[in-house]
Amino acid sequence: MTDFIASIPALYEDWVLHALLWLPVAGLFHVMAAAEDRAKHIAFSWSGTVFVLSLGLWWSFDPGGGGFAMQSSTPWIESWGVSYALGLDGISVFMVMLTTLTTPIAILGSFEYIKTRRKAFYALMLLLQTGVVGVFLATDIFLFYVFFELTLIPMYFIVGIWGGERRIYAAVKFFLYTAVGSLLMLVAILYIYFSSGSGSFSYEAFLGADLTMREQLWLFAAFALAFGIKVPIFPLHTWLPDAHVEAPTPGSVILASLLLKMGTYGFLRFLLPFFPGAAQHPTVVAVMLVLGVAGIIYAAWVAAVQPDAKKLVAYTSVAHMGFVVIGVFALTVNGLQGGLVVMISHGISTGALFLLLGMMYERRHTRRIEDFGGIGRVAPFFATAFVITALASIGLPGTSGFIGEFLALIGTFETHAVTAIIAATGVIFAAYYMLPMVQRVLFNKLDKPENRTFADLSRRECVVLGPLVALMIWIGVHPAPFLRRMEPSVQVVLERVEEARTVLFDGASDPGAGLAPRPAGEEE
Amino acid sequence: MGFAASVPGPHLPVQEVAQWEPVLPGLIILLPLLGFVVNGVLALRSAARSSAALRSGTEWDPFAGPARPRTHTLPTWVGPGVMFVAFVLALWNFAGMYGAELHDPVVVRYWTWIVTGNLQIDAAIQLDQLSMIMMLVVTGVGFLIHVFSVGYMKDDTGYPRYFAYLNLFVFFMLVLVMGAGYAMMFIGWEGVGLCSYLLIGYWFTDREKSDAGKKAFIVNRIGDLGFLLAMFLLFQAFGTLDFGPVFEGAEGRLAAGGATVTAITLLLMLGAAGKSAQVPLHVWLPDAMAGPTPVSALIHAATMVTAGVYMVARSSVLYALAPTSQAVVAGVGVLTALLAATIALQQHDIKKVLAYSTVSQLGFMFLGAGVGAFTAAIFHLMTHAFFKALLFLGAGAVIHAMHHALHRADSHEDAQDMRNMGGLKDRMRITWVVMWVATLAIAGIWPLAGFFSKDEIIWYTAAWAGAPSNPFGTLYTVYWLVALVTAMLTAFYMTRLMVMTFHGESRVERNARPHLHEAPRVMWVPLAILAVLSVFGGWVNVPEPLAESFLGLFGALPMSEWLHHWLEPVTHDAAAIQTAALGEPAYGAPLVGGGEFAWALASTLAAAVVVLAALRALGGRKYVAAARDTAAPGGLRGILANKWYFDEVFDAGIVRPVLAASRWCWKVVDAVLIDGFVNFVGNFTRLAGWTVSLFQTGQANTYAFVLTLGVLLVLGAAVFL
Amino acid sequence: MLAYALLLSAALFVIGTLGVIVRRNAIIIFLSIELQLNAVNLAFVALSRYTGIEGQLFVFFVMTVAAAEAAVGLAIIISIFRHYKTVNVDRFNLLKW
Amino acid sequence: MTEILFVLFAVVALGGAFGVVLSRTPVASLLFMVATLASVAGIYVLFEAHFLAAIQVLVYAGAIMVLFLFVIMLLNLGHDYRADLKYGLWSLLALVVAGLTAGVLGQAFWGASDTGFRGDGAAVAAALDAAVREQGAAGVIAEPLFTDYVVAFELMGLLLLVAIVAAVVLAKPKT
Amino acid sequence: MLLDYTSSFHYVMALLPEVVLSCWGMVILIMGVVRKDGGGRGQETGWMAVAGLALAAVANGWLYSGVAEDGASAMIAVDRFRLFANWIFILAAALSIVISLAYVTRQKLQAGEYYSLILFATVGMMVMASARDLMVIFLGLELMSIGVYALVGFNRRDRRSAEAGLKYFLLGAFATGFLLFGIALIYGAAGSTNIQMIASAIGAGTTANQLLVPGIALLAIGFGFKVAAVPFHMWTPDVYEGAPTPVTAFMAAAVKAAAFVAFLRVFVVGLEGVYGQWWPILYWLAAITMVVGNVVALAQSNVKRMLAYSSIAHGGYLLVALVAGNDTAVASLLFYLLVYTIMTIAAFAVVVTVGGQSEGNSRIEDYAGLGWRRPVLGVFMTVFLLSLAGFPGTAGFIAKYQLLLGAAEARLWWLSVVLVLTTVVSYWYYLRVAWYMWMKEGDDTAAAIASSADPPFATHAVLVLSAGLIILGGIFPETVLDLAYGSVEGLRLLVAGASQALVP
Repeated sequence: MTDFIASIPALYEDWVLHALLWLPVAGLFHVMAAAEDRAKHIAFSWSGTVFVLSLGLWWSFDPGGGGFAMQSSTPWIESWGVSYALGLDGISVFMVMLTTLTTPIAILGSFEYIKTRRKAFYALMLLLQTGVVGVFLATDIFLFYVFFELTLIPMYFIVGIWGGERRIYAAVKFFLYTAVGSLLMLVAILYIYFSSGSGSFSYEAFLGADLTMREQLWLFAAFALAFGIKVPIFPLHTWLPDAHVEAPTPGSVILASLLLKMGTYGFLRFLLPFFPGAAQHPTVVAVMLVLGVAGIIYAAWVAAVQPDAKKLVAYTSVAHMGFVVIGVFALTVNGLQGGLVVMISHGISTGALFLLLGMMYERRHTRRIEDFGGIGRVAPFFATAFVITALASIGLPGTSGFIGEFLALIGTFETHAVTAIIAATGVIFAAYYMLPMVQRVLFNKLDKPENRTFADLSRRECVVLGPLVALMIWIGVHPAPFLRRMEPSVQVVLERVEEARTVLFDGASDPGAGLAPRPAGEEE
Repeated sequence: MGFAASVPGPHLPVQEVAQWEPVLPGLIILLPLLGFVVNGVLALRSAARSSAALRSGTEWDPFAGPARPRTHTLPTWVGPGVMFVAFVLALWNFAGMYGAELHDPVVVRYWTWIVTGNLQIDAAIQLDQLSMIMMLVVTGVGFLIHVFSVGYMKDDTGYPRYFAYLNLFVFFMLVLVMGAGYAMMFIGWEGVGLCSYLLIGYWFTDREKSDAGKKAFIVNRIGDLGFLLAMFLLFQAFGTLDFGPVFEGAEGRLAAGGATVTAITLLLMLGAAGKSAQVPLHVWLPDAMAGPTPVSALIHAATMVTAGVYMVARSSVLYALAPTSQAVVAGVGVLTALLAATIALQQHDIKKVLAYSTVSQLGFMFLGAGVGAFTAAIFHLMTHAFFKALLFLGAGAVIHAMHHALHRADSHEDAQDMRNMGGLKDRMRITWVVMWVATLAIAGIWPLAGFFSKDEIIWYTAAWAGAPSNPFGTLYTVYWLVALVTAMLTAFYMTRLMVMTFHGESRVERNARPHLHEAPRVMWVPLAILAVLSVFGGWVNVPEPLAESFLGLFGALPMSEWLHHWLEPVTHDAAAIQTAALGEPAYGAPLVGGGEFAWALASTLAAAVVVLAALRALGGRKYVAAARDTAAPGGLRGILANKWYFDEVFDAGIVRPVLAASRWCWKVVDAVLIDGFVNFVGNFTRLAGWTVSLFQTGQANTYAFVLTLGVLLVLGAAVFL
Repeated sequence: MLAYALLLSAALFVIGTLGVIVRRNAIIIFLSIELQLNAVNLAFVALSRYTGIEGQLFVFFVMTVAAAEAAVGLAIIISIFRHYKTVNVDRFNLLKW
Repeated sequence: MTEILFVLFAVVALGGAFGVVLSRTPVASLLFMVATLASVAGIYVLFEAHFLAAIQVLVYAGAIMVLFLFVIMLLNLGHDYRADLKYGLWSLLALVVAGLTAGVLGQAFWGASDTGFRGDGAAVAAALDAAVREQGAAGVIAEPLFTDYVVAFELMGLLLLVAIVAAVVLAKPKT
Repeated sequence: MLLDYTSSFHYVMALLPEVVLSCWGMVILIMGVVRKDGGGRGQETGWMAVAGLALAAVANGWLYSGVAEDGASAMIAVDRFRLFANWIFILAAALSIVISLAYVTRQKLQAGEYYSLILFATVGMMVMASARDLMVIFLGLELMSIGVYALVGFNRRDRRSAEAGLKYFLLGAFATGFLLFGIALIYGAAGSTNIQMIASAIGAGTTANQLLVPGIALLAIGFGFKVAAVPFHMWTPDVYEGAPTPVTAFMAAAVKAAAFVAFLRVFVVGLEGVYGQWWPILYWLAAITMVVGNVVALAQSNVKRMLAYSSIAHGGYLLVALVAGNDTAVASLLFYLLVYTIMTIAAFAVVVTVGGQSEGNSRIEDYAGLGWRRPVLGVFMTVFLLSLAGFPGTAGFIAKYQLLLGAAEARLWWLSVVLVLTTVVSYWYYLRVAWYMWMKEGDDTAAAIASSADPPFATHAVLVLSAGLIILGGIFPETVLDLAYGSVEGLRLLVAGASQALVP
């Protein structure tokens, strides 16, 4: 008996990743088989179960040397060298947990919002969860790509079926925009596949590809486009406001909290390690930093003049992700860790904001800021949650937003001071876009009779928002456990970049020779 | 691999220097937080009741029933209660520290806050002489203001919410002053900004009030940007943000007068200017008067706005290394002092006058900190906390009375406009007396607190102006002269305030006059205590020559140079650096020529003359009540009444352009350029498809022709290429 | 000789092509196609002198195929004539774009 | 002599071909086609392909063209004088494209001369002639048809079956 | 069993599937005549035809499982490439017949002729796949084409069908002329029409290049017409739109597959030696085809016509495999054709069902709200469209991925980029059907159409089977993929042997 208990941790580590990935699919079938009314409860139970399961990762995940933990690999399509390979490291562990947390919350948050075709909706939500978890867990590039694309379909239908007025336009725009990038990335993936000569799509094999600087730059462009659209980086962002505005609340939540993260996750997981040379090429770095900063400032400005609350928040996403971009391309440990924390924090706070906006919409059937005012008087709990979330979003110290932005900026400052200085003005502009909205929604006179009946948070809504608010503050007050878990993996990425620097830039006699294969590739 | 425990748990509190054992220092911070939580829960409960009533179409009046609901009685005890305990604890620790004759700061670490590859920031507090003074001021004055608030806010439905915010403010303020590094300080820094935002916009349904809160927050954030950037530079230079290593290593790592340290200090200065309302970032503070008056007293007079001064004093070592920055700080300070004083001359809102007075006094503090008289700056900070809190609370009492009276008379006159007041001294005796005490104190009349502190700053300015190797000697002399003028102006506008409010004929609405009455005891007792402090608070830092002179009744009065000695461990490094760089200050003041005594005598006489002259000049003047006063002042008076047009300039020069740029970005760049391009690509492709499909005429001849064309192309290419 | 035969074949072929493009009568278009097949046959025959008997064999096949096509093609033309009462291909444009 | 005859037949064939394309009535086109077929048959003879020449005249010019004529008559198009030739820009374009195609092909074929083309052309021709003398004109073709090309031959049978079925199905009147 | 063609029996063995199917076709023909169709009878004839196809598939399997050949110069190839392709044709024919069952009955078509023509056309395709001689390819092509001409114009009551038949016939015959001219020139240049002989002649350098080069071009044109490569595609939309929908499905899947298989054998095997001559032609044809096919499909508001353009686009993708020409690409061509057959016929099955009695309901608006009114049709159609678009999780993705793999192996980067970008374009029009089905409510007409769009059992079976195969193939493609890879072996081996044998 004691033996059994002692073996539980190992057992858990053996199957947990697979369970996280496939349980939602099981839930999908359950939902499809169930009655229309019960769909939401079933979907919530399944995703909740997944969340509970994923909690164990907090203790069982060992950051170790920064490599993958709980790795498993089964051949899938052997003739191509594709395998079903999963793994978890300090970069992905929080993304996975964010996914498992956000999905049940989004589902719970949609109980009242989604009134029609519920079975289909919840089935798609669960499918989406599998897709996103898959993206974060896959350590095989083919598998990653499959999941990366797979997330598009449920999202397309969620936006297109349950969305607002211009839902089809938004859904198609979202779909095509992101597809352009990812398909070009597919070509780049194949290029690396043949360059590596290993006949394998595994992550390690791709790391071993020997690429010249010129090749790296091209491939980098392809990957960066794919992820940059997803993020979205400044001039590639216009799909986002449309998608967000039209999407139903849970769709927006998932979109903001998770789908955008797939882009920046791609930066960390693939872009830097695969093309360490290109990633530190001065021109590339300059471009990425400029775009990141442009995103921060530009999106903040545009957000500030939006009449539609949801669109406003959508633009803030662009601004937040700008911090991630500069943090990542600062190529410092602080920048990378900061970027990761911004990703987590943005997932929580923007997710919460979208939930709050959804609640507003459910009550008033409008998202125009000017239709509100004085809500603080009639819905104090709502207002409190709103204010805390908004503050987390603008990065007030003591909330999660600050930790991320602070680290990203300080990391950027280490290598690119001017960029960091300009980016830091985003701190001002964050207040410039967020506070007026808070004021015009919550404060001012309660002068519209429709708003007098604005109901406060129900018990369900408190359950939805509670964990998110708690997390915002927890990460703001005690982020060290998070930072400690992610650091080794971030260091691994940086080491790879450093290594490439010595090969490609510092006194390499033959730059055309490209990168030497990683020692990791030799170990077997 | 098991359930790895390789991630270490939080640190247990670790004490680095064991020469003195602080008593529950964390509790001082935690108590207000506890108060916030309790009051916050109460606030939510009461808000839930009132909102439920509102939704059903009625209003909930918590004071309607025979007994007040618990949500409105508990905060009375919880709010001031936690402050009192915190104050006692602070005093206890003060006593301990006093006895221990501490030299090095005591740092208590609680847990690791941020840790990355090369950066570690602990949640730690630092106890030293400076933070001790600040803690005492914050908890002490804070406690008094809490007590005052019990009376002032008694009839406000948001009573528990008010105390929640106030407690939260004190919590963050304590974090600010007790934090053991710039990062911790920044938490408090932004936190107090948040509370200021919430409290200014406390009556949030009023558009103007919540606008004012927003403005305060955003302007503060501009300053915070400077702070943030300064931290980045500090991190780059030192690899840490903790005070200890930074100050110890400063001299070794930073070239004196070098670009780095100058940049750091200027950026810190920017932060301080935002928080302490220095020109040109002062614009938020007058607007901040939208908050309840005790809030103005606590946040916008006594504590938060002085955080900038605290920060400069805290960073004294860095400033000492950067003479240019010092000159800038002093210059900004003196300019602020002058501008604010001039504006105060033409304001009619009692709180606005006090607000500009605060800005002006903060300018003095900056001047002090700028010229290296850090102790003097802190000293003025402390005394200012006493008399300005007193002034605000006094004004609060007046407004309270006016408000009630006007309310009873169903008048819609402005309860804060001095043109509607006059002659209040008969009905509000206590308030009148304590206000005069404070006015004389701020005017710099011996032997009140303000005299010693302000005097010291002006004197030091002159002294450092004469330091042999001061590159900015002339500039300092100019500063000194401006400071003198400003001091006179201070005396004048404060007298004006007193005259307009309390003296002369009553201009209060006739029906309201009978309802005017003195504030309740819970309000005037704190006033009295503050009045005592305003009188004697200055005696803790009197230079020996003065104390031994006539001004100290030849040593008979209990005056000492205690504060100077007390802060010695904090400031002596900076003083040493500065002296080494600039030479000994000239201990004979310019113009007056003599030492401290002569100067002090001259200044207090001058101030007294101004006060008396103002009394004479203004006392006889007929004022017109606001409702009937339509004359817009012209000329210089107009400029002053319009506050030097700062708001207008900012509006036209920054706010509008940014807004216009934002709109342009949205409507042009986003909608037309980027989205236009994207849609163009899509539409173009579809149009191309449609165009090509037109070739599909349905006629076999066409098809055959196209086919043949293809044949020609393929054949031609194959044969010729 | 071969070159001339091939040139003739090419010329006939292109004339057939021309006929397909410029005629509206489906039967004549088909006739032009037959002309093309004939041109090909000519090429086969000419080439067979240089490569072997298979060339002639192919002509045999092609003729058969042409006959089969003629049967089916004319049947189709009859069939469509029943609908449109014309064999003018310009009229057959129900399906377009 | 051969050359002269070739030129003669070629001219007639080309003329006939143009006649097919340019004639105003279907029947005339058909007759021009017969002329072309006949001249091509003549050229077959010049290339010693007597059997094919015979079939060309019998099957092609005879049977198939008669089938065409039947259809023309059946559909009563014999006197359809409406010009079904597309004039104007269209014909110009067609001419240009067709001319260029002819040019490209001509350019390619110009160099296809007797010598230097797949070794010794004369030897193959001589062997062919010998075979014809030995097996007869039909035999030369029949022999490979039933040996090496038996598969193709069988396929042809199937093809004809399909053609019959198809023709029957399509030409059946609407019920 | 080893086929050395010493006995004519060997020919029968080598052509067993074709022989079986031809005989079966005649039986069906007689059945049709004897039984007189009408009522439910036509369905039985149809099922009989399916049974014949099954028999042919078994025969094909027998050949696949272990029959070897020893006849380098034989006209018939007994290699796995051909046999794999045969399965594709058989599958396409069977699926087409099954979705025709209701249609034929409803439209009162002559079942015997209809099904036997499908079978004979299938035989033609199989011949094309097996032929190692241009002449046999030509005959197979004609056998197939004549059958399909008739099938296209089969519905004599429908003038659109007749018009489509005429256009297809005229242009088809026209294009055949070019193909034939090409064959003649190749024959002249290489001295033989046998693919191996041609290959060895090219290898030995004894070809007459002034004939070879235009010959190759003309061959490419002839095949280009059959695979509907731009600019030889003009007939496709009209014919696909006008033909009876099951026939369209059959054409889109099987005719295209047969043409590609022959195309590949001629070019990749026979003309391998002059790869440099033809790859630029096909390269540009592929690029233009992908672009035009996809872009013009955007402008279509008729689902059937849209699918026609989509099939042009898919032809473009497949041409990429031809240009790549390596073993991966060849295998990908086979796999893609198989997958494409399933998904396109299945999609057309939905079109047939929605089309209704008049076959007129194929406007995109007719699909509005179909998903919610007929969830089964909607879900399946979505799966098919996603697969056609090449989305992960479907077999279409695996197929496209393999295609790209082949292209990448040949380092055809720009062509790959064109492929993926046009794929993005294709998302729009595929998704448009999905958005009409799921995201629009649809008016009363659409509701009426949906209520009458009740797929009969046979169609249902096809839908379920196809969707299952597509998803299964998207997740566990290994088995079929390996089969496709295995089928490439032997395609070129004999050529090498032949060239040795022929060079003196």
